Amino acid sequence: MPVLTGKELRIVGFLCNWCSYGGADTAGVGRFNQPTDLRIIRVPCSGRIDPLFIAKTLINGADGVLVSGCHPRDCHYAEGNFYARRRLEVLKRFLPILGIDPGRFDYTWVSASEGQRWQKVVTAFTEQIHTLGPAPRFDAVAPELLAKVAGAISQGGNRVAA
Amino acid sequence: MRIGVFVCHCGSNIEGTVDTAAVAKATLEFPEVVYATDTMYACSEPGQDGIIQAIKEKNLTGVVVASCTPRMHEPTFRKAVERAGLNRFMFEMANIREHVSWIGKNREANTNKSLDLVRIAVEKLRRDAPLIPSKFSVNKRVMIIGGGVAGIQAALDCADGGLQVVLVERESTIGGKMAKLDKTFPTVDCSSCILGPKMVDVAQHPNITLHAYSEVDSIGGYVGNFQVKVKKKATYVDWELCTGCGACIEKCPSKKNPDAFNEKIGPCTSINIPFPQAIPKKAYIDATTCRQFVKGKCGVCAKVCPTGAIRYDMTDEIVTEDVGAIVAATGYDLFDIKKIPEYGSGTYPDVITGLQYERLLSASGPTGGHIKRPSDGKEPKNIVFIQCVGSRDKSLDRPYCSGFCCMYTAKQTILTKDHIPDSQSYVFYMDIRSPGKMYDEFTRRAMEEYGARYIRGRVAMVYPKGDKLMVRGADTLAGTQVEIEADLVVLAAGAEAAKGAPQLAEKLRISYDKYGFFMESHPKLKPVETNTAGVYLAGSCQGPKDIPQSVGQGSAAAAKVLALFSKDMLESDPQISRVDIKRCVGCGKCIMTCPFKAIKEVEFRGQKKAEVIETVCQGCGICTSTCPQGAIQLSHFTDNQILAEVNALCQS
Amino acid sequence: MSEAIAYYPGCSGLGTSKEYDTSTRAVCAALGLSLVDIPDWSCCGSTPAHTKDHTLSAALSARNLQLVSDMGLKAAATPCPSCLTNLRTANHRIEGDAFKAKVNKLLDDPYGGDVNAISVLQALVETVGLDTIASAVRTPLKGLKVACYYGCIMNRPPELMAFDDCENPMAMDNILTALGATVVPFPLKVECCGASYGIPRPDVVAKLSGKLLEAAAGLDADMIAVACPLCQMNLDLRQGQINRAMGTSYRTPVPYFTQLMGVALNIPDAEIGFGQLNVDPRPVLSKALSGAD
Amino acid sequence: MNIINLTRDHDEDFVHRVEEESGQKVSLCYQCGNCTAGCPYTFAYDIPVSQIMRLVQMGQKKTVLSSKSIWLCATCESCTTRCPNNIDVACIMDVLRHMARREGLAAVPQVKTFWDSFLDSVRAHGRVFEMGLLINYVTKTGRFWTDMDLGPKILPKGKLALKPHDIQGKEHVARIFERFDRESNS
Amino acid sequence: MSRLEELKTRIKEALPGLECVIGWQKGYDALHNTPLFMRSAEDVDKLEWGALNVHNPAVYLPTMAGKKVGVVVKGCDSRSVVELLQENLINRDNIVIFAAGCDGVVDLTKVKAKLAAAGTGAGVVTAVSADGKTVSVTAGGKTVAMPMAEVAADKCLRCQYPNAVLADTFVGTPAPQPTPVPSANADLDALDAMSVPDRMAFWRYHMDRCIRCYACRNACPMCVCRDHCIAQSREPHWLSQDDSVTEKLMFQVVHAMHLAGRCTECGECQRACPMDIPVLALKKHLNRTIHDLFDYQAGVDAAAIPPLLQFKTEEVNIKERSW
Repeated sequence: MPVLTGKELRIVGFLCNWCSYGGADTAGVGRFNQPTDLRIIRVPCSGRIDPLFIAKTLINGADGVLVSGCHPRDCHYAEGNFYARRRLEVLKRFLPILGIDPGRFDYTWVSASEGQRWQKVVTAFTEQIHTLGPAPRFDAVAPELLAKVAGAISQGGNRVAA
Repeated sequence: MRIGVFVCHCGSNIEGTVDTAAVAKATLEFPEVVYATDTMYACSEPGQDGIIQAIKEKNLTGVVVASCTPRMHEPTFRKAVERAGLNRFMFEMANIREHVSWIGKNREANTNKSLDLVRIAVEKLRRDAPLIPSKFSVNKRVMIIGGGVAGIQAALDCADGGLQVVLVERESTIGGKMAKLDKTFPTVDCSSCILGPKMVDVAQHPNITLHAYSEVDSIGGYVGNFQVKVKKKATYVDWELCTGCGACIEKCPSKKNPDAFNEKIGPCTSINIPFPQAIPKKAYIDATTCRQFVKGKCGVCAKVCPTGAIRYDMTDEIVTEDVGAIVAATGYDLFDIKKIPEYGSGTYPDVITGLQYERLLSASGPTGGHIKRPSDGKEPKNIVFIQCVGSRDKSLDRPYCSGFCCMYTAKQTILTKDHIPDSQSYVFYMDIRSPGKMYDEFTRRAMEEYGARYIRGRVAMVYPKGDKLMVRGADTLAGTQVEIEADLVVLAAGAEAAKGAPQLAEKLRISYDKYGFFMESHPKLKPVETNTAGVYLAGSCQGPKDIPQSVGQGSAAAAKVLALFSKDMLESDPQISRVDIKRCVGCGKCIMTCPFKAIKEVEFRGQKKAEVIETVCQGCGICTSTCPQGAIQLSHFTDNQILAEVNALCQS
Repeated sequence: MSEAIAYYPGCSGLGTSKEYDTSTRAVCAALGLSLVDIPDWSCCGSTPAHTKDHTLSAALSARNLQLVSDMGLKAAATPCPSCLTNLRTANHRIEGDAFKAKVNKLLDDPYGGDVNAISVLQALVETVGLDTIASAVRTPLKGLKVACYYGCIMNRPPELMAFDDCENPMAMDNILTALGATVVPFPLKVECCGASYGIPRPDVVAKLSGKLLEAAAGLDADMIAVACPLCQMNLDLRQGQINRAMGTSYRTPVPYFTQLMGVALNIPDAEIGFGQLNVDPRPVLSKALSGAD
Repeated sequence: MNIINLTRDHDEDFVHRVEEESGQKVSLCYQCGNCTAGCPYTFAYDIPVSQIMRLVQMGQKKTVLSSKSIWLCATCESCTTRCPNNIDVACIMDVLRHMARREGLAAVPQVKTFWDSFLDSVRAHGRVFEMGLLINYVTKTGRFWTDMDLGPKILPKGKLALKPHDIQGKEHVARIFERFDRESNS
Repeated sequence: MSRLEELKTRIKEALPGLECVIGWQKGYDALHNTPLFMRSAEDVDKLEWGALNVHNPAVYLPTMAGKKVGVVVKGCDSRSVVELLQENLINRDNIVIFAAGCDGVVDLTKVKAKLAAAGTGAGVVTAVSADGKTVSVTAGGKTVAMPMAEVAADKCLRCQYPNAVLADTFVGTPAPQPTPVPSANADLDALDAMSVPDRMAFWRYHMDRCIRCYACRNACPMCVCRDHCIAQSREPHWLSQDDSVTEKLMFQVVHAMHLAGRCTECGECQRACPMDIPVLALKKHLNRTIHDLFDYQAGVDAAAIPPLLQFKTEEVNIKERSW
């Protein structure tokens, strides 16, 4: 069963177990209503999140990816989110050159006590993805667009776009 | 693999908005799922029995339970599958309560999402491998950080239970805030009479090592084997020699320093013992005021000390304590009342905190137990108490209730009447919070028997008029503005996290909330545990607490430590990283980034390779996402497992 | 010399608070603070406008801010706290795009939101500086005991006004201290005087301003220094009405702080304009100053 | 005293309108009374400001909009500054006045008349003409004794101009009012 | 003495203590130089120096770990050596670096395009001469003179390090640093100018052409995983063998992200690509990001820690997004 067609978009979350997954739990315990699109993958630490997981998820057709870890200085493993911050920021800036809207990926910090903040983050991010709409896919680029770009490329030689 | 899926109703908690039967039925389409059912309460005894029975009858080799958060019941179900003969790691959970049924009411969307979450759990489970924990020894010593009543209780209970205890206290004496109180509610017991004997017990207990005037510098290691560096701050007095005779205090020429123990409403000497019942009863020098340090000459204390204990050249010293568990009991600090300038604290000496008022009431305080107002030493007749100063106030980022102020204010009005029979107390309050045995009766007594006038409303401003303080507030029940000409204004300053609490939390690798209070593992079921194994909490460091609650938590934390130490060997969590030696190129990037120094370089057939130290690895997985060739994989969270989850979501 | 600041005197500066305007101009000129008149400025709308509608109120203010922008200046200073509040509130609300659009719909020339509004008091403290003021003093106000009264909206609400302490402001106290005067710790510094209710509800003003006169007298203050035309009018011009209503007999001078600065800086009497006040401060002033010698 | 039937008489739309126009959330108020405690005008109010807040929470539109208090608030910002829940109470009082005007209510008519006279003066001259304002107010209210005693004190000082200082761009200002009237009527 | 002759002399002197020295020699025709592994004095005599030494010899160093070897480097090659040292992949004690100033190398694709334009595209090149300003190529009996500026590799047009950043033996006079020309960044500029959807189409177009030969990876001196590249492993199983655009693009992303903070922009990936896919642009983009975020450049300081293997508790250039 896919996402609810026309209502939901495919949003994947990577959450560290100690803070953000707990924050999402806290939001649940507090019955803070949230959009239903997000599917959460639990990992021990934001430092475990290889940016390539996110790239893979987006290239394979997800409409959005949200990563959340412990606030800087509060990492359960002391340093994981510091590494994550650098790597995720690099990825965030890399995505647009691939043709992926950078708004489809975001990372943030939510602690286990911040149920309301989690609700806010999920709601805002889901809204952001809905504003962007379903993600265009590499394997389904419109023929006209492909022809236009291919034309430009052949003008300038393969290595240069136009 | 033969996978069984159990979808929990959790009564109506899940079933109310998720069609659990439909989820169970649909999972039968997933690869390797051979059995699926919905169940009323998976965690209940019949629920667990059902899982065990299914494992046996259907020859299941792996189990998925879709229910609440794994942070709640993962250990429960792991034990259950283990009872059925499976390795406990051949189990996955899908969180369809906190992450689904409780956050939305759309049954179709929730059912659909639940199925997706089971799908990824199945995909992960298909790539799970049995993991066997290894055992390691436990150092059965415990460190208690903080010597207030919670820490004292934890220390005594652990020591009585036969453990070696290291108690670390930031001040020169233990006792904490309770030692400063005059009486306690609702029994009006003398605070130092009930705390004093416990403090003496600490000093005399053969199992307790006390580091007073000391702070935790750094913490390394892990449950069972922590190494804590403790900074023993220089007291400039050799405590081996000091007998606490007080000759130095008598002769010290620097007498006008604000006395921290008396909340700065009385003076003290630069060399000082905070109060007569101090434990340890040893003098220390405040180098910021001592003339020997400030002016470079004096030396009076050194001259008069009968044992020659004064050491002006003393420096801070670091000692390392190896312990197996740590209890944080660092208490609270008071809200800084200067942050509310309209109450005039800091400007008008007769606007004081409740704790300062305790010192005025206390026989060991600066006024010898006579209530004299700070400005002119006069006995006040009209005393106004203002509640919720730095509590329940969003504008000051202190939205929480400090819990105990209502009660101590009621106590203070009673004591005021006892001290000054012709006095009149006024209490501005918003709500009276008195849920405790004999608590509400106590506040009623303050009004009914002692005539305290309670006014429901806040105070807008306090300003001087002659030698009085005009207190302008509201009586919201009467719907009017009220003014009181007060002689003394006592502010019930709220509790906030102790100074340095976030820094200590970072050293302990535990979480804290936005106010700096430490996070417990579960708000209901694990109130004294943290998410870091071997680290426990007691008292107000977790949130404001009164004395009985703090004492109860001290004992509770001690019980947790005793239970932990009841085994000689602990099992390490086998969810750790492992190196595929064939793939490792020995670049050492994992070694460079591991926060725990849990990876070392080894030689293998003449080539450099990485190797994980099993008991040190904490399972964060930074190494796995750092290694470009994926040679080091975090068990139970391998690349393949996360990729399978990603693929399942992208393909579905 | 510091960068020029546009000067917005406010309507009362042409009438009931003429002496505030003239003394402000003279003092700023003496201290090298260049105030440039805004050509053809109009009324900010004051209290009546915001009690009627927030968009209208912001538009009346924004017209003037845009005039400042047209002058190529980035900041405007006004002596009047009521004008200041309106100008700053307009700026604050205009940060919201929807509100800005509504305001600009009312204006001939749309306002971009790029002009800061501050009080003359703030400019004196922050742009000129207390040290400069102190070194410019020719006649120290030694022996003069002053209660500094800021009025209710000079510093409130703090998020909007973003200057000095909202409960215990000190800017004027610090200036008067720099002039050599003694300031008394006046606890009702920010209590309201009755504002514009002098005409429709004089009873209200009598009670509130009466309390202020009483507090100042209780502290043995020789005079009350003010920074607001409305406060000045209530405390000074209506002092007789207050005395009648409250059964008191105060004769407390209520000069603008700029007038006292004028005395200290030896500004000509005509520009100080003590003669324009109801209770002439000069007798008390000369008594205090001579007593100190 | 009236009994309020909360099932019937709670005007939720009123609550929403107040929240929308003021940008404030009235449910934040927990009735501590700090606004009333600090309000210099409490003595003159018929309903203390904290109870105005309570009545807004309760959706009591008529009681609130016919109160005198909303016309006696001077926007001194004491309530806003000290509210422990960061509610801009003064702004809510402003909004309540706006709503009362729209409902044709003004429980203290002379205050409204004074403010209207002020705005008329601004509309006519671009700036306030103080003398004209006073005359206008006196004419409208018939309160001929208003500040008669001050005349001898102030007139000799030459502070009250007898003729307005019209500004050159007074028609700009007038157009602001005209457009405002058009917008609010459309 | 020319740079080449001096290099030969110095290498011959050092050779007895070394397993071999890596450099360049003439290839199958006059245009194509190929790697040379010098083990004897005769081998050394084959050494070439000049505009046709397009390969980066540093690529061979990690495979020779444990042996004491020499390597001849251009400025850009030396950065790869430094980066390998930074990452502990080779041992400084085992490497002897020979270097000389580099006046730039040609881009064979550009040369071939010029030949094609002159009507002599096919066939074997019989002679090449270069004087720093002009390259003259003889093929099919016809000599085509090409201005060096028009056939130089893009990386040479923006070269910051014409002289080795680290060398044991540096011969001759250092080469001057060329003034960067705007066209040196034409690839990235063009991508920057495109809309995001156009970029997707751009990569879709190129990935359709990718034959997944991994030449880009194999030529990369920083791709030290070699046989254990996750593109071809099942444990972990990052990529399937499916010949789809997404899998092929994912490989390029893996390559680029694994090089983030490590890539020295030697350009070998793109040079090696038989399909002329502009894969270097991805790495250049990441390098720009790394520079913006961490003020860092790979392969210039052997003691520096690559930025993604370290952190600061307060990151000056990373702004937290507010939610």
